[in-house]
Amino acid sequence: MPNKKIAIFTATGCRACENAILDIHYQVSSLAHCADIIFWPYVAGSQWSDLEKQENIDVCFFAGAIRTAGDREAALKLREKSRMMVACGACAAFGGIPGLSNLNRSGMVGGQPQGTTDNGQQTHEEGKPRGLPPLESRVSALSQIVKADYFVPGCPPPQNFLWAAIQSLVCEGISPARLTFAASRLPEAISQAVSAGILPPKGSIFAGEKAVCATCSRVKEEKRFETYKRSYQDYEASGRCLLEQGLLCQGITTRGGCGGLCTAMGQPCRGCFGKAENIFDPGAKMVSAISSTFDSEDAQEIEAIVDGFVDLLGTFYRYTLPTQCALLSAPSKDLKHE
Amino acid sequence: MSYSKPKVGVYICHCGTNIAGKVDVVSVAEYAGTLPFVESANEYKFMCSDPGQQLLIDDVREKGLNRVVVASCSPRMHEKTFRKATQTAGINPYFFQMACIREHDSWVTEDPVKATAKAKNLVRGAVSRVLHHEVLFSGVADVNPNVLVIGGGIAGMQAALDIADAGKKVYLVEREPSLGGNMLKFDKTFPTLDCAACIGTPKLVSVGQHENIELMSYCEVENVEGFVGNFEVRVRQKARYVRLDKCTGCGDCVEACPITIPSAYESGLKTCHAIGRNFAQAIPSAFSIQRMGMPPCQAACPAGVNAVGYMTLTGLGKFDEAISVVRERMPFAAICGRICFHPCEDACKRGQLDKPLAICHTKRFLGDLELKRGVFTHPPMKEPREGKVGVVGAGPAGLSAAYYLALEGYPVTIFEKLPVAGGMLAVGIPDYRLPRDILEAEIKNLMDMGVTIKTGVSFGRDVTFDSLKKEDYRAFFIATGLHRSLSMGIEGEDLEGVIGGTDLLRSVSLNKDASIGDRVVIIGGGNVAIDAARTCLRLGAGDVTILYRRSQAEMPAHDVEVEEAEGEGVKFTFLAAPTRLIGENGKLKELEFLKMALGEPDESGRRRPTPVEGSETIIEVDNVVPAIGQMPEAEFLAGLGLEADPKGRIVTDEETLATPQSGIFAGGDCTLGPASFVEAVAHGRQAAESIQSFLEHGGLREVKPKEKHLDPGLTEEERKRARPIQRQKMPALAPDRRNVNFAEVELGFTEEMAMAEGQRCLNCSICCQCGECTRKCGPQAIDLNDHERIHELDVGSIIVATGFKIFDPTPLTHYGFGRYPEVYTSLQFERLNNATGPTEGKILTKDGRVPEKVAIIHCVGSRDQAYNKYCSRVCCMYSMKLAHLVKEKAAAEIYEFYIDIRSPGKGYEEFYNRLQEEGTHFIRGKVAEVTDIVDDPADNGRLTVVAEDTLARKIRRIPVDMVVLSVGLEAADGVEDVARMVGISLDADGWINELHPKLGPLATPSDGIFIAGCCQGPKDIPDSVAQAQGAAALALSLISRGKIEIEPTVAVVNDRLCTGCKTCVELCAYSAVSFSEEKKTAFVNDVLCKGCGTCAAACPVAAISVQHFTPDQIFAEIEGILT
Amino acid sequence: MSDFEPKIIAFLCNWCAYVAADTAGIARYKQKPNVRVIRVLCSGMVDPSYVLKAFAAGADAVLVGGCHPGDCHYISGNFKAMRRAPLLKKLLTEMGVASGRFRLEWIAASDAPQYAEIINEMCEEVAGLGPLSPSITE
Amino acid sequence: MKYGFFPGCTYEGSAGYKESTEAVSQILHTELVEIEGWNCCGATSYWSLEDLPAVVLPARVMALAEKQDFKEVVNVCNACYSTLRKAQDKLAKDERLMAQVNEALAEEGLSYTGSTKIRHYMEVLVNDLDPDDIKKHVKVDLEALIVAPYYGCQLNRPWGDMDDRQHPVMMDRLIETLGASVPTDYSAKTLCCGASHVMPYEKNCLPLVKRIVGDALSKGARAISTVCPLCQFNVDASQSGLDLPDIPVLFFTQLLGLAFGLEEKDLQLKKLLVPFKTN
Repeated sequence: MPNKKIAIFTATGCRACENAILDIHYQVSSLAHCADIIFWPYVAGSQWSDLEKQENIDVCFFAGAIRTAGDREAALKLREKSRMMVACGACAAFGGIPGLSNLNRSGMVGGQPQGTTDNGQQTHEEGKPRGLPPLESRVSALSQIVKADYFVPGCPPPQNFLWAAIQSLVCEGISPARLTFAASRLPEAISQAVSAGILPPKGSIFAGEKAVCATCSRVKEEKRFETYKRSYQDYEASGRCLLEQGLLCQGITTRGGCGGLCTAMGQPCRGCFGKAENIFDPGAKMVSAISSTFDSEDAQEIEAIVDGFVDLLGTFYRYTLPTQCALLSAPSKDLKHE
Repeated sequence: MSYSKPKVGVYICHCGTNIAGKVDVVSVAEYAGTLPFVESANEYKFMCSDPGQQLLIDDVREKGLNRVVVASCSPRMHEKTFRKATQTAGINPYFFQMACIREHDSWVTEDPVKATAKAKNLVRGAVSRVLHHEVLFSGVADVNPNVLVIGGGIAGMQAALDIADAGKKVYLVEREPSLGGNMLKFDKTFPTLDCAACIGTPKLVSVGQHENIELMSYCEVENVEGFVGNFEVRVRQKARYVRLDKCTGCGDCVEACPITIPSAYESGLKTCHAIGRNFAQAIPSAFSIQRMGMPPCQAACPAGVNAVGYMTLTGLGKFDEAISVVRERMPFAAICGRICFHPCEDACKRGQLDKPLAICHTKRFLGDLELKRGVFTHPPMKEPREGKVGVVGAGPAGLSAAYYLALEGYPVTIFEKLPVAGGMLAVGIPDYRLPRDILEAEIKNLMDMGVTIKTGVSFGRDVTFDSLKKEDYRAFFIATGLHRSLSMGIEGEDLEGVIGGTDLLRSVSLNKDASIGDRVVIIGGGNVAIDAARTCLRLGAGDVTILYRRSQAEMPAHDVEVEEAEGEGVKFTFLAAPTRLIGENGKLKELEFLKMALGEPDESGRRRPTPVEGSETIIEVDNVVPAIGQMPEAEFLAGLGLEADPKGRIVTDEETLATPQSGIFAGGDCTLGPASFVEAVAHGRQAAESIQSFLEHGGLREVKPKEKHLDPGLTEEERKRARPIQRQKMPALAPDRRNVNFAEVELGFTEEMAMAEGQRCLNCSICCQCGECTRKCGPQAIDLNDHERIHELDVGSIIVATGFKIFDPTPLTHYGFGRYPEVYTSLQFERLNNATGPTEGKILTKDGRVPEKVAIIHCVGSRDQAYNKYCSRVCCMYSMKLAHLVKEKAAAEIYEFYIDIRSPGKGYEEFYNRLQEEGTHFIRGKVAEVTDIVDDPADNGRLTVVAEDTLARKIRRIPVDMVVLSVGLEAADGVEDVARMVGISLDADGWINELHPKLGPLATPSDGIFIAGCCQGPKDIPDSVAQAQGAAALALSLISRGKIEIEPTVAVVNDRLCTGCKTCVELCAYSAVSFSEEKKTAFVNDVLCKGCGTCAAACPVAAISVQHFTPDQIFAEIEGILT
Repeated sequence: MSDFEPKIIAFLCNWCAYVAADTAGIARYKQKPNVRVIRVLCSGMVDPSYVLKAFAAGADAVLVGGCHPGDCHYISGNFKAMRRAPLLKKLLTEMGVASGRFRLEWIAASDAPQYAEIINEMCEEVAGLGPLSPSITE
Repeated sequence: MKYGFFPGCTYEGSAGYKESTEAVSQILHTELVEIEGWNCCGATSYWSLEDLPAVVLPARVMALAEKQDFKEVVNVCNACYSTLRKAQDKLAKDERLMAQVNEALAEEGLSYTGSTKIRHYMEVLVNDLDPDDIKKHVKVDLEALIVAPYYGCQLNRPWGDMDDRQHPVMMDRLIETLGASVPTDYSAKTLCCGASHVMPYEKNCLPLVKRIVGDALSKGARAISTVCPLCQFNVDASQSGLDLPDIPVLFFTQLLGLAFGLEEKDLQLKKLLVPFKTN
């Protein structure tokens, strides 16, 4: 069968996702077997003009958040040409770190930053931007601008899930054997589809099923929250569950699959995979889970514990503010579609 | 049927005009019809009526509906009704949802338009919720037919009887030794004036005799687990010390008991004994012994000698009995009384009052007395038994082991290396502290018991394990002590004139002399050092100095002895350590020492001395006596093949004293290191017990339950009890330097002194286990070794009837309770009236006068912002009852000071009228104060009650002979524990919360837990009995149901999502959530789960949800209501 | 503000607060029409997600009613609610939800008058606050 | 220790209270610094008539104390003590009144916040001093002297935060510290002496004093000790009208003085109407 045409692009982001794609190592070769990368500015130095030539693309891996008019334009353009759109990485999937600027009301978001062209358009001739296009009034995830078919969360996404996505969406199950290592952590439905070489259901998220806790190597004894600690404060870097030590580890509410890489290293989970499957609002759940185990039944004492907490929004929605905060997020496109 | 596509039927109820009067039900119904998935929407006058329900049922059947919504009254009213209807219609009852548009809408909203709008919202919410409902089935569990009743007052007894009569098993738990509670303390009962005892005692008897009632008196519920129909209860049986099955209730024991304390039952108006019974008709009729726990003195004694016991007996002059108490745990009274460092006295509670009892001196007196009489008291000896035992070493440990083994009937032989028996007692402790004749006499007593002592026999050389095993010795006890003085490890220790402390003492003891010069320096701070020093004085040394490297505070020697030594002229040089002994042609001449400073504490906790540079000092000496410690003869142990620790002590099991070699035990100093006489004796007993069980059944003694120690704090009660006697001073030889000799220094107590000392005992343990009662008890029913026991019960339901306690009026100082003897609480006054009470029912003042005027003050501690705001309900009535009785018995003038008279009840108001006719003075006013200040000298000795008569509008000052405080009722002590255990709550005043103030007065929110009587609030006897019978009925109906339905609204865990983070586990108040180690997920026990949903709310991944209250159901309702 | 009719969701526990609401009805204590009661078994069951959901779905305020401390039908469920409230309030405040818009109240079964009082007072207050428009506060 | 001191109007006029208090406070190093510009507390009269003046007068005293930054104001008169405290309580509860009062005080550039703690000197001696320190100064053996401690009715009521309302024991302890003894259970400790009513309604007040004196005598006391000028005066002066043996009524400070061996000039015992005879 003919090779798939794929495009890889990063809007507002750090491009670590694209590096992550490169990180699939020798499998790049097998990717080459079944795909023509027709647009990859970062690696192949592709121009927008190259894109104009193509009338359609099979799979587009879109990374980065939508922060500028340029981002929006790119998203629309790529969507229009692509059969499948993969939101790649926390920024594209949930808004990511750039999304935190939605916390800022004082007009930094929106407006006309320096160095933009007078008409505000960013021209892509010779890929030499003449300046920044105007900023959007609020940062969005891909799915809030155009419909996204699949999601590969993470900051950046672990290569095994990226490979799983590429395998099933691009290679459509050629040499599924290679997949097992990735499939192992995928939800039943996806991994079956992947190994069967058929497309997973639309909207599938290439990540684990349970929350991070399930695969975290730390010892959970008893949840009893005494005082709020921050990671510069003194705690057991190895061994006991970080939350039980008073750190706001979000492994309890965050979609897993990473295998608890950070927590294993003694770093509390920051939630880059977004909220876990059944959760309505990650912040609400963090609040509930932690406060339920406060080690006091005295109003004053409880207040005292709570006073210790800082920047709940920035913590609980670090990667997901534009999309997963029930009160502050705009609806996502696919809701509108169905 | 299939639930593929939801078909909802909505029914709006008019509830007559209750809803329709405000809400436009028709438009609501029409609106409902427009909602998604709604197939049919109707309104009807009364949905709950049969036609209403029929409408619903038919509709469902005809239109094939599969979801039902009724908008009417509160679901708490009719949810069950409509669920049933839904079920009858043929669909799962949980496919029903109710919207409350009456209580929450039509009844409370003014504007009809807004009311209608609200109704529509609520209906829409219900509809969108019901779409998410799931098929649910309620589970069932069997009901255990046994019932537990907590509290043996009138309510508890009545409930127990009714259930038992219905043929069901009842466990009746009462924490007092006998049944009856408060009611049995009363005299007459209002308003009928029939006597409480007359109507109460028959109940006691029938409870006591009922074959279905297991009466558990003197017991307390300790833990309750499980759920309705299946409770597991743990009950703690307190030690009664009297066998219920044997006690005949004759009461001989009471006369014998030397302990007298104020009777709690008579609320302090009368005294009682440690053994006793609350009243003659008590059930169980068996007596019981009050013991608070092991007293501090006994607890402090390594040998556990029962000091209170023999002190009390000595106080009574019962010396023979006293000595036999001593001998239960101390073979050598006279010796112990001389040399023990008596930790018992340090612990003695009387020490907190003035000075501790002179326990040790008294013990010595008892021992001496016995020796003087030439008798030897000891516990009865058992029949001779098989199994020879060899004891190595005739020191205190060895001798004591021999004593206890001999008592058990074993043939014992002691092998002693030295020519004399007694070990350190003989060769370590100088005569002036322990005269030889005393020692020999007490050792002879042992030999009279049949113990053989072979002196001059060196174990390991003359005899060995093997040689003795051939003579079929079956067990051995090694107690060879410590005899070798430790060397100081400094230059010149081998010089002539250097003699080890123990060696010195030994040679002096054995051949009454040792060549000692004029200037002697003793090295060390222990008892041996002191003994050595004082001995040297007696040997004629002129200048005896003790050199100690630490300060006086750190000296291990006992203070008394240090003082005595100083008194005799021994000098002390502290913070000095010898560095070198300088001799001249082999003879000691000088001692060089360094000054020391105290540094950081070492492992022994004492501050470590560090040398001060360049502080070397040299003094001339004739002798140096190192007394820095002893060690066992190592090679001797090696010879026996016994393992020794680095310090050369034999290694044994602490509990059993067994060495690794079977049948060989070791104890005393050779295992403890330098320890005291009494510790050695304790070891001897310990070893004897181990050896016995070894000989009996090869195994080793199992650990017996230990008696818990009583609180060492001095109580007010004990302060009052204390007799004003000074601690007796021990007569002693004047510590006059000139005639210091080997004659004993302390001269001993006289009988009078001993008795006086004994009478100082506070009897803080109440029963002192002196054994007087056991000696008197014909049927041998008394067992002083009795201890707590735990009973496990399985019951299906529990009736709590813990009753009340009276308010303590002490804080109301203006009423003078506790300050003026003639101010009584109503309960005290009940006792005064009661024929079984302190005055056989005569109304008499404390000084025996018949009162002419009595004041009764109402509402003491009730209807009082500062104490209890509630009305205690019974006070008015019992006050009038008491008034009537006093009038009847003493013809006294009665003044009732009241706020309002509350007499609601059958015959109550009539009783009030009767009292008024009897001429009782009712004065409406709260009493300001009760004082002993009288205006008219004629009233001297009377109390004046001052109050404003609010009806007469004047201040009244009424002199009276007696004042009765009508104290209110408060929830009984410990009710909060019971409530916690059975999972029910208390209200702000401490009474138990009933399920519903009107409709569930006897049930509680926890299924299967019922309440009766005053634990729920103040009430009189008829009400309590009525409640008891009601509670019994509830328990019985539960039993006859046989099965209980378990609501399906329980939490379930979605294993696919649960990460096993354990957040939920600790939150469950019912311990229904646990963590499954193999699945690594949370697990909910749906039998224990009550469905509160705390876990679900807390679950960070929403993996837990409560059935019928799932997030998507709630979310749907929210959306429905709001969109 | 007079024409503005706030929407208030009240999560009431089945054993105390909900009973109080019923009793208030039986006693005909007049109440403002803005409150919609959602029955839960225990205040401890009220997941903060419910509160956010209510706000997200357009509620202007949320009331959680439970038994008085110590009186919880489920022993200690209400203490869990009590533990959650302050941290939830903090999160809500950061989201620009004024603290008056979320209340946790202990309402005993017998507290019918108090219940009506709370409802009316809360309606007043929220009416004053105007419609909810969540936005970041700094 | 340093305290703001509010002598009150009757202090100077009463029999040796001033002299003995000054002498004793010097010995015990409890420096009583008189509040400058103090005024009459207004006593009881206003309270039944009009709130504002009743409160302003004591408030001014406390405002002055605040201005002269005294954390604590010490009284030697029960009436002063209770008036100041009453005002303090009332103002703490009533913002409106507080505003009015401050408006009035502003006239003088004063303001009242309610920060000062109101105390009585007797209670100061008991609570702030170590009994052993007081013992150190005792020179005269008073063992034979039995003193009935009469606290008066206003000292600890209604508050009751100082000691038991009905049967306080502070002064009992103090007297025992001095080596003298108190009768077992003196019951009249907190009875009313009649206060200002003694003048208009003497015959109604005599029975009150009779109880105070009578109980002291019947409990074997040889003297009565008081902590309030009015109490002292009423109980001392009214005895002439009683058919009871006389019993001297001393200020507690005079009693301290006796124990400390002070001289007549410091004690002014001669000013007592019922003479107190040492030995």
